[in-house]
Amino acid sequence: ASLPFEINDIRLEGLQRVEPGIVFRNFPVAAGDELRRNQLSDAVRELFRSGYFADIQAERDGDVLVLKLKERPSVALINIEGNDVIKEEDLLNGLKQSGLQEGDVFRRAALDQISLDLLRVYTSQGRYGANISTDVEPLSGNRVQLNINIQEGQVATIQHINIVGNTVFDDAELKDLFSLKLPNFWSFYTKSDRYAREKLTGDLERLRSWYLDRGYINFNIDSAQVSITPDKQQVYITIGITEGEQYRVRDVSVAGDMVLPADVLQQEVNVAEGEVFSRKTMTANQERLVRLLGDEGYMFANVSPVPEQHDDNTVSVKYFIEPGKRTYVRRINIKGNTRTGDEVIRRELEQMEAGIASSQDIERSKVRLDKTGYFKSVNVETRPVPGTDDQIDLEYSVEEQQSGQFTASVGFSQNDGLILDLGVQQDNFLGSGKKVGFNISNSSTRTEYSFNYLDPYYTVDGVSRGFNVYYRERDYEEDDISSYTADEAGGGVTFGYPIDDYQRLSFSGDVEFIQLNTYDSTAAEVTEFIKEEGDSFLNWKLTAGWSDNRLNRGFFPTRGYAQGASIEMAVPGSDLSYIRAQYNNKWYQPLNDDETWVFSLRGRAGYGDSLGDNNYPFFKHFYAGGLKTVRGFANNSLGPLDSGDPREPGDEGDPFGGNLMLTGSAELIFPVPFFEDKSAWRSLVFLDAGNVYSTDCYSSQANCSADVDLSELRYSVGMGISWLTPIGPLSMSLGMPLNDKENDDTEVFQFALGQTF
Amino acid sequence: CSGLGGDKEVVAPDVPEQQLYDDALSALQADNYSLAIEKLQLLEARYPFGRYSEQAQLELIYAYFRNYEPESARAAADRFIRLHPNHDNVDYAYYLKGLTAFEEDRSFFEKYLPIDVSQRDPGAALDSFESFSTLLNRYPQSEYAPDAQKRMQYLKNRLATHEIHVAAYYMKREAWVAAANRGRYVVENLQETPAVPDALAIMAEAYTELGMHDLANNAREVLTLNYPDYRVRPFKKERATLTQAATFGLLGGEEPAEPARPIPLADRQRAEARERAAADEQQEERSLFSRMTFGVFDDEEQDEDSTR
Amino acid sequence: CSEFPGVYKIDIPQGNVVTQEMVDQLRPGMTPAQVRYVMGTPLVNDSFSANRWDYIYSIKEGGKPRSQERISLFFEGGKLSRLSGDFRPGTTPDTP
Amino acid sequence: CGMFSSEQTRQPAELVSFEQEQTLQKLWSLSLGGDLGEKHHQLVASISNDRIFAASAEGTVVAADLATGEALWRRDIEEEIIGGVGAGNGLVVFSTLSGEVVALSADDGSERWRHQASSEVVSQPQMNADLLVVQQLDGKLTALEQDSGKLRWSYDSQIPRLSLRGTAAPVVAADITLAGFANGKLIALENRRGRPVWEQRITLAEGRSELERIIDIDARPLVYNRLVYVAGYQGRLAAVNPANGQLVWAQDLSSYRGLAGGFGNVYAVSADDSLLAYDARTSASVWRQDGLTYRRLTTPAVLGNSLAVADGEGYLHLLSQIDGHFTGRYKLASAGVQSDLLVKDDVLYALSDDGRLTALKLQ
Repeated sequence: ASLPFEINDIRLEGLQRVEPGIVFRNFPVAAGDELRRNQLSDAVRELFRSGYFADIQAERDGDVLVLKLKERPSVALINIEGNDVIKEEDLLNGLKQSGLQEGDVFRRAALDQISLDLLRVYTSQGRYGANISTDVEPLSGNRVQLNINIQEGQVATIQHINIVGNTVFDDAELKDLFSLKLPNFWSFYTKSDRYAREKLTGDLERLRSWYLDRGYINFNIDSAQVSITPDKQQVYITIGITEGEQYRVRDVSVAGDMVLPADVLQQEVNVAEGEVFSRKTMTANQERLVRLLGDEGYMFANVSPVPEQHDDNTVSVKYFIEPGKRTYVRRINIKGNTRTGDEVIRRELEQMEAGIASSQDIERSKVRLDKTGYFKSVNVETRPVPGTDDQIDLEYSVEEQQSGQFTASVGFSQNDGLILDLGVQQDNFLGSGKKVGFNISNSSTRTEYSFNYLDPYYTVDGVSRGFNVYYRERDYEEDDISSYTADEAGGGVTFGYPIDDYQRLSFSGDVEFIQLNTYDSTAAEVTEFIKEEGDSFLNWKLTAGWSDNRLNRGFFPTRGYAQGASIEMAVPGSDLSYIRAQYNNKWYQPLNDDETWVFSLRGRAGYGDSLGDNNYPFFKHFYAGGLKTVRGFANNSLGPLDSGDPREPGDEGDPFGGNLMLTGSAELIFPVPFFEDKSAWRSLVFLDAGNVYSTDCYSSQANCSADVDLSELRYSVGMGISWLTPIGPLSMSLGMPLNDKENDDTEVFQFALGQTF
Repeated sequence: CSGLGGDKEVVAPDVPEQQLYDDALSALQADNYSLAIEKLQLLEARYPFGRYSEQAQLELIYAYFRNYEPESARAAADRFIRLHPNHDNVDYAYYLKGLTAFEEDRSFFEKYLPIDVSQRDPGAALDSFESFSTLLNRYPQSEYAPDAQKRMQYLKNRLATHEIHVAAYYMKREAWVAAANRGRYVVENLQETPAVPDALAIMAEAYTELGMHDLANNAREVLTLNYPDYRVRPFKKERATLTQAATFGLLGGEEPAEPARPIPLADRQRAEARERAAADEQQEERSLFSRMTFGVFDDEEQDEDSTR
Repeated sequence: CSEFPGVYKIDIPQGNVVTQEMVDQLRPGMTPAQVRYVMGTPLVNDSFSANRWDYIYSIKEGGKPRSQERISLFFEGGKLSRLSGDFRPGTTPDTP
Repeated sequence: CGMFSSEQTRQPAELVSFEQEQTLQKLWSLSLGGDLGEKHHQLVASISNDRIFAASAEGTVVAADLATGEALWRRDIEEEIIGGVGAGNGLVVFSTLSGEVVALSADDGSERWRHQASSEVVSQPQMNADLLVVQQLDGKLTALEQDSGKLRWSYDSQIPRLSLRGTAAPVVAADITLAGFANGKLIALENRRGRPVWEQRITLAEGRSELERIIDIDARPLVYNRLVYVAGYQGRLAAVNPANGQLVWAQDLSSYRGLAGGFGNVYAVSADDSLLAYDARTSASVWRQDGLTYRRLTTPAVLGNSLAVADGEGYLHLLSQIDGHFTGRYKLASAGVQSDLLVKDDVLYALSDDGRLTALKLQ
């Protein structure tokens, strides 16, 4: 087209499915424009970039600009055959990501790219024999159908791993380090006999670390040759190494800009004279130094250990320290808390805004958030503040979970009228960080109105204050204990505060009013107690508690221990004066690096005794048996029995509890199979032991001996599982009693809502 | 498996484009959003460049939004913006993106449980704010600009209140510099929000605690100058009621309006009149539960001990 | 209510650590970038007084009263002009 | 369906019946006291002044009289043997799993010396008058003094990490050594200090995936009519002038077996086990025999005026060198034969996988 010429119309030719409006919108020249040289080529290039057309020609017909357009075909159908290892929708997803899905413009480059990616996926799975053929079948209406034919081929297995040049350690010992193994019984599951390059690189790295951690500082892998048989079914791995000499450490020193006193840094890296050099210790020392500097605000500190070899097979290690600038936290953002309030999280953080950044405080804040039990997961990220070299922002992202439990049931019966049983116990009530619980039930068997409230942060330092009040009519027969009922009312105030990062003290004052009532079937012991002490009591109680919690998480801890003790005393002036002390301890020891296998020990002990001339009140007895104490035995069923219903001499009696309790259990926690989201599950096998004793028996009690006979301890073994359901934790256990006696009340399957192992 | 000749995927009989589009519109009218989504997706697959393809993509965003599928709505909007950057209705895509984040922020809880959203994760609010501000500075005269403007003000207030909550905590914690900086963030970035006077008061008190009286006087001057009737109450420990005053003023204020439907397709000559679907602006009434129980169940107890 | 005995209080460090030898390196006429290199980025910079940088270090250790050290730097015409606060201006001669 | 179809193409060809023109007669047979192992190692027998030597994977080495097949001495070195044996100049040399090259005296089998190599040696050690050269899996060529086993030189050719199992064996002439490597190159090194004299690229790697780029030369070059012939996997069969490394001719052929020369032809086995004959001078294709595809054929050997090759099911096949038609077949053993066939004075020596050495003669 000779230029410049004035266009008074534009004609489009070759349009099949693309709508003219789209063409004009992407063609910056309109009728009536004065057209100049480069303007036309730019316009055509702009239209081409819209991607709808394979070819565009501009011609002039008088004063009309003619655009000859050849539309690009669009993909109508994608047909994939021969894939069984990789599922269809994964393939379609892969296609979609690289712009090839039904309705898109067809691009040959994308198709070639896909078959190359697919081949790479297959070779990474060890299927070296795979090959992929693609063809494009034109359809009506300028559309195409893509046929992708896949031959996945056999998986090549490793037939031969050989290490040449090892003298100090034999082949078997070294090959043990490898993730790649010759075909063995477990290969169908572990697939460790399939070659993958990343696995080999990892194995070589482990081999190098094995030698470097044992003093062979000059160890070198000369060659790692992978060879495959012509039929591509078998893989051979040959590794040539030179071990070199074993080196010992001559001396260790710290150098560079030491912002901390030299001796503080030095004792972090001290090593016994003449000890074999080990890269693992060197890296561990380096990390400790970096953490030490991080705690002092040098978040971007850099420590580089330099081993210097001497010809007498010794090496001196020098740690060069570059502290970088002291770093400050500008802002702390909290993400993911759709229910929990910002302050409820921020108050747990030991790292302050506008303060020196300390990696210790940042990490410990994460642990404290974990310990609240409000969150399924907590992680923290540090982001440098743009434009500064010494400021960072912190971002704590939490994933909330339902902690506590919620049970509700409403019923109606002629004689009782509306029966309501509503129980709410929330640790993080409406995200306010306050522990609120109330219980309203007015059925014939159970009447209870109770409310408890605790604000863990009454003061900003974590002094907690709470109160509870209750009225309860309890029929002990319901809990399989001796038959009597007690109407109890009372309330109290409790305070608690931290005395260091892990330990807390707590004090509470309560008043309780108890009214016992008996039936003809009430056992002799109860009537005897009432004869001596009367049937209603008003007690003033003081309780002092101590807890020391060093677990790494509130829910499903995997490391650390937690212990606690409490002493409850009815002060003089109460109708009954007694003392009731308890101690419990939990200890977790991870067995592997990612802490999915954990061994844990738990123990509880309780002792009660009377302080005055009155007998120790039987309704303050300890009970054992059930999900919380000794699994496999019915709830509260262990220990001495009462003499049963006086009207039937043969009756064997109901559990009566005792004033001394000893229970404990050893558990092995293992990763729950089959589930993707393992964080919501905990499965374990356990060995429980425990029993309850009475140090002063009632004369009428048959099987109660005053001495504490440890052989009476009951044992059970079994499996338990806990699940964090959306409405709160649920626990189940299958327990097999080992040494149950004839009148023990065993219960193999037990479950409870609102409580985890 | 496919070796046995394979059954060709049965291609649906080609429903004409026009009918597909009309079915989709009628489904939208009848608020049957999932059916509308199905129709619109089919339309886009079968007629990727047909007359209605761009309009269908717009309607699809709206349908996802009303069908409470924020992720798909945002993805559809992004796809539209990527495919048709200079389309004259692209402002609607930004508007919808802003709306989905906006709705996500006022999560389920705020409507039914007395939880003060401004103390929760501001992430969604920030996204919404960003989408609306892109809309405003790229398409100032868009139909949706006024509504976006109003919502941005609401979001700004919410973000400012969030800053004040954090500042109040740091005052309680006696981390004076942290509190002052939070206050300064509001003064510098979130002007014209009811939280500015509180921010200035916090800055003044914090600097006084630090003994930096000249900085404290600066802040106090600006406070009395611009907000003469603001009663200065100490933020330190004994302070109890600040947070409620700050939140209630905001919450009771202007409620966000119903989101508008996409306007129908402008034809080639833009001058043709576009009738706009009357956005039904009925006021979204406050949830019964939150209004009735507001006093009792609100988690900020009135009594002296709690300083939320 | 009154304080419980022995309540564990975490330390509250606030602001930039300032030492005398940092202040000694300051010279009148320095550009803001040079000051920032020596003293670090000031955590307190007030929105109403742009040409004044305050470096304050306050530390409240658990249970002990809060202590702080402060120095304010003033700029005129984009150059450091004077400083005031708890540190003596640099006395040591210009080190090359 | 997917799996089935790929298997189908690899089925070994059925044996076709034909009219036998030649028959083989077994002279003697001898067991080595151990099989050759399932691993894909290339154990071969070797003849040196009227004695034949062979070794089993389990470590037994046997020397036998060439004429009678009677064992002269046996040694069990209690180590797995993965390469060799190469015999000559009074030595019998092989290599062990731990990468050691071991030389025994040809007379009584007593150990002469050992040399620790840096990687596995899986092909046959080669010798000239004074030098012993072994080719290692990591791409190194190592020359040792025959009398002491001391290292004279070592040449490292950079080979890719992924290669075909097994290596070629070098040709050690008086003053130069020719070796084909896994990088598809044929290199000539002078024997005194192991420095390269010339280098000829036989195959160029193309293809995108690591597998398509395998171009190993995995067999001993053939010296025939004053030219050197060498074949590469997924590559070419080439004729090279040994004096200057000039490429005389090259034909596309994928082969990892050795070559044989006779009647002016060069005989090769392709990767899918079809037999091809090329004119040694002009590379014109003389004949092609596809009757034995996928039967895992060994390197062919010229026997009188026919061509002998053994397969993975223990059959010995005789073909006419003129047109490649089958002239004879002999069931040697129930186990397969992977080791190269040896011919001396019109007697064929075959080492079958079950560790049995058999001598046969054309009738």
